Amino acid sequence: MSSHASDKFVYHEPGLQHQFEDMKQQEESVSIGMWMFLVQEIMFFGGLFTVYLVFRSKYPMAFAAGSNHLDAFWGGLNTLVLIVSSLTMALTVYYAQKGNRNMQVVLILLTMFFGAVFLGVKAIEYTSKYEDGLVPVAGLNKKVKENPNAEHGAAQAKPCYEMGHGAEHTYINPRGEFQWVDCSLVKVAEKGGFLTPEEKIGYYSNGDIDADKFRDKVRIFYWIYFVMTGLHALHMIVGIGLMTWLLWTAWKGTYSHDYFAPVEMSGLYWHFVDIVWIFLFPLLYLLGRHFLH
Amino acid sequence: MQNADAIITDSSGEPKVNYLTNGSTIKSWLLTKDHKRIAIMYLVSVSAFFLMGGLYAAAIRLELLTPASDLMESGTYNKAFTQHGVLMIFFFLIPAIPAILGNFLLPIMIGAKDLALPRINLLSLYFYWIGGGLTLYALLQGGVDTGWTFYTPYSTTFSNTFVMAVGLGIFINGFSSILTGLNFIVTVHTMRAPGMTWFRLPLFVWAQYATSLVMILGTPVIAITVLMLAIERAVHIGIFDPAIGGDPILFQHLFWFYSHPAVYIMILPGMGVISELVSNFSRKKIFGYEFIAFSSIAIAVFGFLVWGHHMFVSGQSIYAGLVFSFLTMVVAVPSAIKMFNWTATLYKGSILWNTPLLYAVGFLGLFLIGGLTGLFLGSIGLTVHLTDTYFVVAHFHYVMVGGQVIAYLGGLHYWWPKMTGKMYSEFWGKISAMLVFVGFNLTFFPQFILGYQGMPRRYASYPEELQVLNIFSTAGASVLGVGLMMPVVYLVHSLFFGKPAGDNPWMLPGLEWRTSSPPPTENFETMPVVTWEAYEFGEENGLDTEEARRREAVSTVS
Amino acid sequence: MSEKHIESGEGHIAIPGYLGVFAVLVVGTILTYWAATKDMDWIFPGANTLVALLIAFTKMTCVMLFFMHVYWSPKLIWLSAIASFFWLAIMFAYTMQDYLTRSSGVFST
Amino acid sequence: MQTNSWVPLFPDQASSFAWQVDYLYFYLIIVSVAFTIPIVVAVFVFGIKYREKEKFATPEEMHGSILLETTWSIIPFVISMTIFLGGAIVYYNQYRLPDDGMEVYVVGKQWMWKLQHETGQREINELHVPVNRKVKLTMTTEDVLHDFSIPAFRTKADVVPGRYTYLWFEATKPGKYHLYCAEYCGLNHSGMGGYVYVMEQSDFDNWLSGNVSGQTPVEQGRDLFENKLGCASCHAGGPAQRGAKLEGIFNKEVKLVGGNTVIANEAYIRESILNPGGQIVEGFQPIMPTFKGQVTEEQIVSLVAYIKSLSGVQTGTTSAPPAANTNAAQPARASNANSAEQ
Repeated sequence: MSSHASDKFVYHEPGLQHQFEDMKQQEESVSIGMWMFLVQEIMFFGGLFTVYLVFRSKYPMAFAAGSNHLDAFWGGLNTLVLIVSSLTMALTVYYAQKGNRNMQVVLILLTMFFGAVFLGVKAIEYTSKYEDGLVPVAGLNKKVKENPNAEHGAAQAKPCYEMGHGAEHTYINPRGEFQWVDCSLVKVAEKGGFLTPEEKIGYYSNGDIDADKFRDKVRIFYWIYFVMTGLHALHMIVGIGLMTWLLWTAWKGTYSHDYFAPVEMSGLYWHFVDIVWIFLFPLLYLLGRHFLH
Repeated sequence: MQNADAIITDSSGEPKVNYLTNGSTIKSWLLTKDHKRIAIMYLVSVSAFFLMGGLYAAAIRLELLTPASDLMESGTYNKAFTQHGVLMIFFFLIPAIPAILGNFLLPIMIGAKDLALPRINLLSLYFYWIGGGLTLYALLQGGVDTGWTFYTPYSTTFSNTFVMAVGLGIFINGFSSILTGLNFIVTVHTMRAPGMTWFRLPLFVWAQYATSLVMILGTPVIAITVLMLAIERAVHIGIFDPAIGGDPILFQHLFWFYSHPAVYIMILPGMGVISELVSNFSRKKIFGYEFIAFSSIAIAVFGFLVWGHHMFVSGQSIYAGLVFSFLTMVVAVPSAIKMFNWTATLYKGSILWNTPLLYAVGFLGLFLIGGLTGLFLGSIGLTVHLTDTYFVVAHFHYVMVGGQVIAYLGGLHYWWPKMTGKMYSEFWGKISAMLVFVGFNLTFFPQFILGYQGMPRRYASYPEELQVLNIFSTAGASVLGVGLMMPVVYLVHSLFFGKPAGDNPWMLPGLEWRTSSPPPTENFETMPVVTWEAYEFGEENGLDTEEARRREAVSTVS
Repeated sequence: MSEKHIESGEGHIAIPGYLGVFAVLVVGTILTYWAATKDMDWIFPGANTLVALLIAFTKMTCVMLFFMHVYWSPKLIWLSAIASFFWLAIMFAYTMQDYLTRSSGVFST
Repeated sequence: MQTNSWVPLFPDQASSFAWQVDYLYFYLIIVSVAFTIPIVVAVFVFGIKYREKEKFATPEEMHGSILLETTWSIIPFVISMTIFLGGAIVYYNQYRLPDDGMEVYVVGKQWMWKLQHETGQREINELHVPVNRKVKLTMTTEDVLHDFSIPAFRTKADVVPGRYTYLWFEATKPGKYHLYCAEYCGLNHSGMGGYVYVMEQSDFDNWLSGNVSGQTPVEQGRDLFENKLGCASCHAGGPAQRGAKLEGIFNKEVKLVGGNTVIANEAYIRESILNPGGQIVEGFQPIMPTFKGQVTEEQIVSLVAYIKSLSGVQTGTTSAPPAANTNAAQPARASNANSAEQ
């Protein structure tokens, strides 16, 4: 800042706010501000990752079981979609610096499109969780009153470690509660001898696997899944809102070699959201996959 | 360009347009981007919350006058101390110095026209209002009784009070704090005037910077934690409830990850104010500028490593306990450095005993005791006995009230002429400063003894043999109450009847004293260029003391 | 200002560079998926998670350095990026050191 | 016994490591005084000696001294390390559980302590221990966090739901000491506590074998109601009342949740103690814990007798005054009405 000649008449550049001396200072401020905001966001998600870490270390088998039921195909597809959108976003910034209006508009539209695809896939996933009775809040799942496939009392007939999770909806769930009957992974882990004492306390009662206790732990996994992906999706929605505004300003040809900070800042935000997903994907979707083989 | 002869501005001219007179509609206040107006709005709202928190404190002390819970039944008492804690911590101590004094002075001190992100600054005020409003709503509906720590599973499962509304209030208020911190960091990095290098920054700015770091890195964690608490309470998944697989200790970790560093949010700005006061009213450069500046940063960083000392008796292993105890001891060192440096600054100074300095000296004494008793509580063998007793209560009141509140009051008096253009009554100021000091000690010193006796905190009724000390404490609280109420009266009085302060009533070198009082909307008429180190007195730095002395002589004669 | 100013545009990689980073990210994603299906617990328990996290960190570093232009940014930006992860590490490490030692040690006997 | 001085400065020193904690405390007080006095003196001497003599003077500049500042960084560090070490040693002694301790199991719940001895003897809000013997507490809680705190023994530990926490002490002085809950646990937090009775071994054996106290059933019942079982915390009237009022209900009609009525006879009272969720009086929440397994039949008899006395019904020859609000502290006794369960 020492370079400013303060007694010089400062002409008003487009987009320069009153508190700044020149564009350079403004860009610098906005950029540092954005990064501080991202630091704040990292710590915000960090609290959730701590919860994830603690519970995963306490109940690894419940987490693996819950994770295996997530659809890794959709999750992987979404990862790719987000990476493509990150690329288009990076290119948007590139063309904004070049002042190429048409390419900006096209790329912003593409970014928004991929963002929307991501949210659409998320909606498909959430719907399937709703139908499978995996929303951790009682009453928010599909209420299955009668089910032709359901053998009445099937859950009682077989021990839980011989069940697969209700792909065929073999349960009746009139109040929309959280459903989980499959604890076969615990049996696998028990045989393999790598069940921790804390897990045993968590899953067993009277010396044997207790389906209800196991269900509570899987529900914690799904709580974490919904809160983390939900918060992430919320950030995506905010991001798409930002993109809409960006589209409008880019359409008007606001950005040029001299003034492209808003594009760059929105880009930082978009990439940050992408990074969160880069971690969520393996940690939520893939963590127990290797037990299946 | 600002130069020496501009420092003492002509007081005979007609009143210039300043930030207060620049627009007087309600809209011009509510939609202002001027950091000074925002600070004034903070001042009013924070004071209101302080008053409310103070009333709860008075109720608590009255109840504890007698061993039985006769004034309030225990449910009411539990709400009283919870609400006292919530209001004082989240709505007074955390925003007090940063959002009022920092907001007002930080841009002026570094020679900027405004904070770097004025709209964000206004947004943070609105977050504060929304969060505060939600909390007030909960309080009016019937209050909350979980203690300000919101320990699970009591807060999630067992309490029948308005935990969710207060939790959301704190969540929203958290963003106020985050945005203020963010703004300060950006401003200090990019908005410094020409010549204002990092090591010419006033120490108040350094302290604010360190505080802002804590706000950015810590506050999001409490935000997500109270959000999880609210979700848990709403739908009861069981992340904090052991009955269905959750873990109450996890909440404590997340809570204290923020709330221990938050203790430094509540004291670092106070230390910054004291550095200003001690140096300026000894008219002497502060002793060991770099040590004080870096010790602020060190406290902010190390503050994040010690939160486990709140959980010593929660079943922690001996290993974890010793690690946290060790780190806690290390944090004591930067505070000790500051203490010695402040004392050394007084040596061979020219000490002006006015109200701000009285507060500063009070701070030195009280913070010394608060800090040293922190060692008692950090020493793990001793703290097993002291945890959750009145010793802890006394300790953190010595730091929070004896530290932050006293520093805040000192700072408010110190910058009052700058903020309002009016001089407060020095006589009443000194009286109130002394009353606060005496009343405070009488209130909280007996509580150390009570604590070692084993009197647990948050008790509505207590064994009879502890009554004598509690009577002392309540008596002290009433003196303290009177002392704290007096500034409200004479400061408001000075707004209307105080004599004009002049731009630089004490002939001090800081940038804030080189603009008019109250400052104009853009702070300086021309961009200042800084050519002097912080706290450098003397005529070569533009302080025309001869002229000032002449004026002083004239004004005392007439 | 002591920090160097953010370069505007010219210093950044051009389109092939962006495509290269993109390719790394796609390969990383596929690799993550493939690695997750292979049981690596025979190496040591939790090896799968470690591999997944290593890949994720690589991807993150690519995105941050090139898409987010950290590589060309002033030191302060580097510092804040690193600091935030350092603080996360503090939170994880100190929370876990309590959890991992809590049930063992003198008490478990 | 609690000291009876006018202003008590220190709690009783009644456990084997209390003196260690006290010595550490004294050491820290000495350190504090050693820091405070020079600083306070310096501030006042400087303040007076260098007070403003000339308006707006410019004293000579002083930039600080690396040597001095390093010195006063290192000295506090060294001292704080001695404090840390002292604390670590004391803590290590407190932390290591004895192998040969007498075991007591503790369950906290809102708002009472339930304790059980190895021998099966149960107690509520009271703990009887022999002197000079290591006692190891294994603790957990049914609901929220509590904290088992005995200031005279200089020890405490949180009681965490879903986990066991441990505490041990060796009492060194017979007497009656405060027992507190030190972790905030809700409404009646300050009422959650009682006394630890430290007894000579012979008295303790005597107590364990369950000597009959010679009290009448009503007196026993009142003792149980007000002190041992903590019924009074909910049923003793006043605005804090969370349980049904018991004065004058005996043999009267009581309206239940759901609209039924029932005559409050002995059978109903007994059933309400053992199975409180079954028949709840209208206007109250089903919050009362069951006392099944915690009270013996004899004790129920005493309780029923006491509750009858609240309605003015006399049992036997006693005439107990229905003074539900007397909170006179129990005199220390080596024995009580708590009969041993066989």
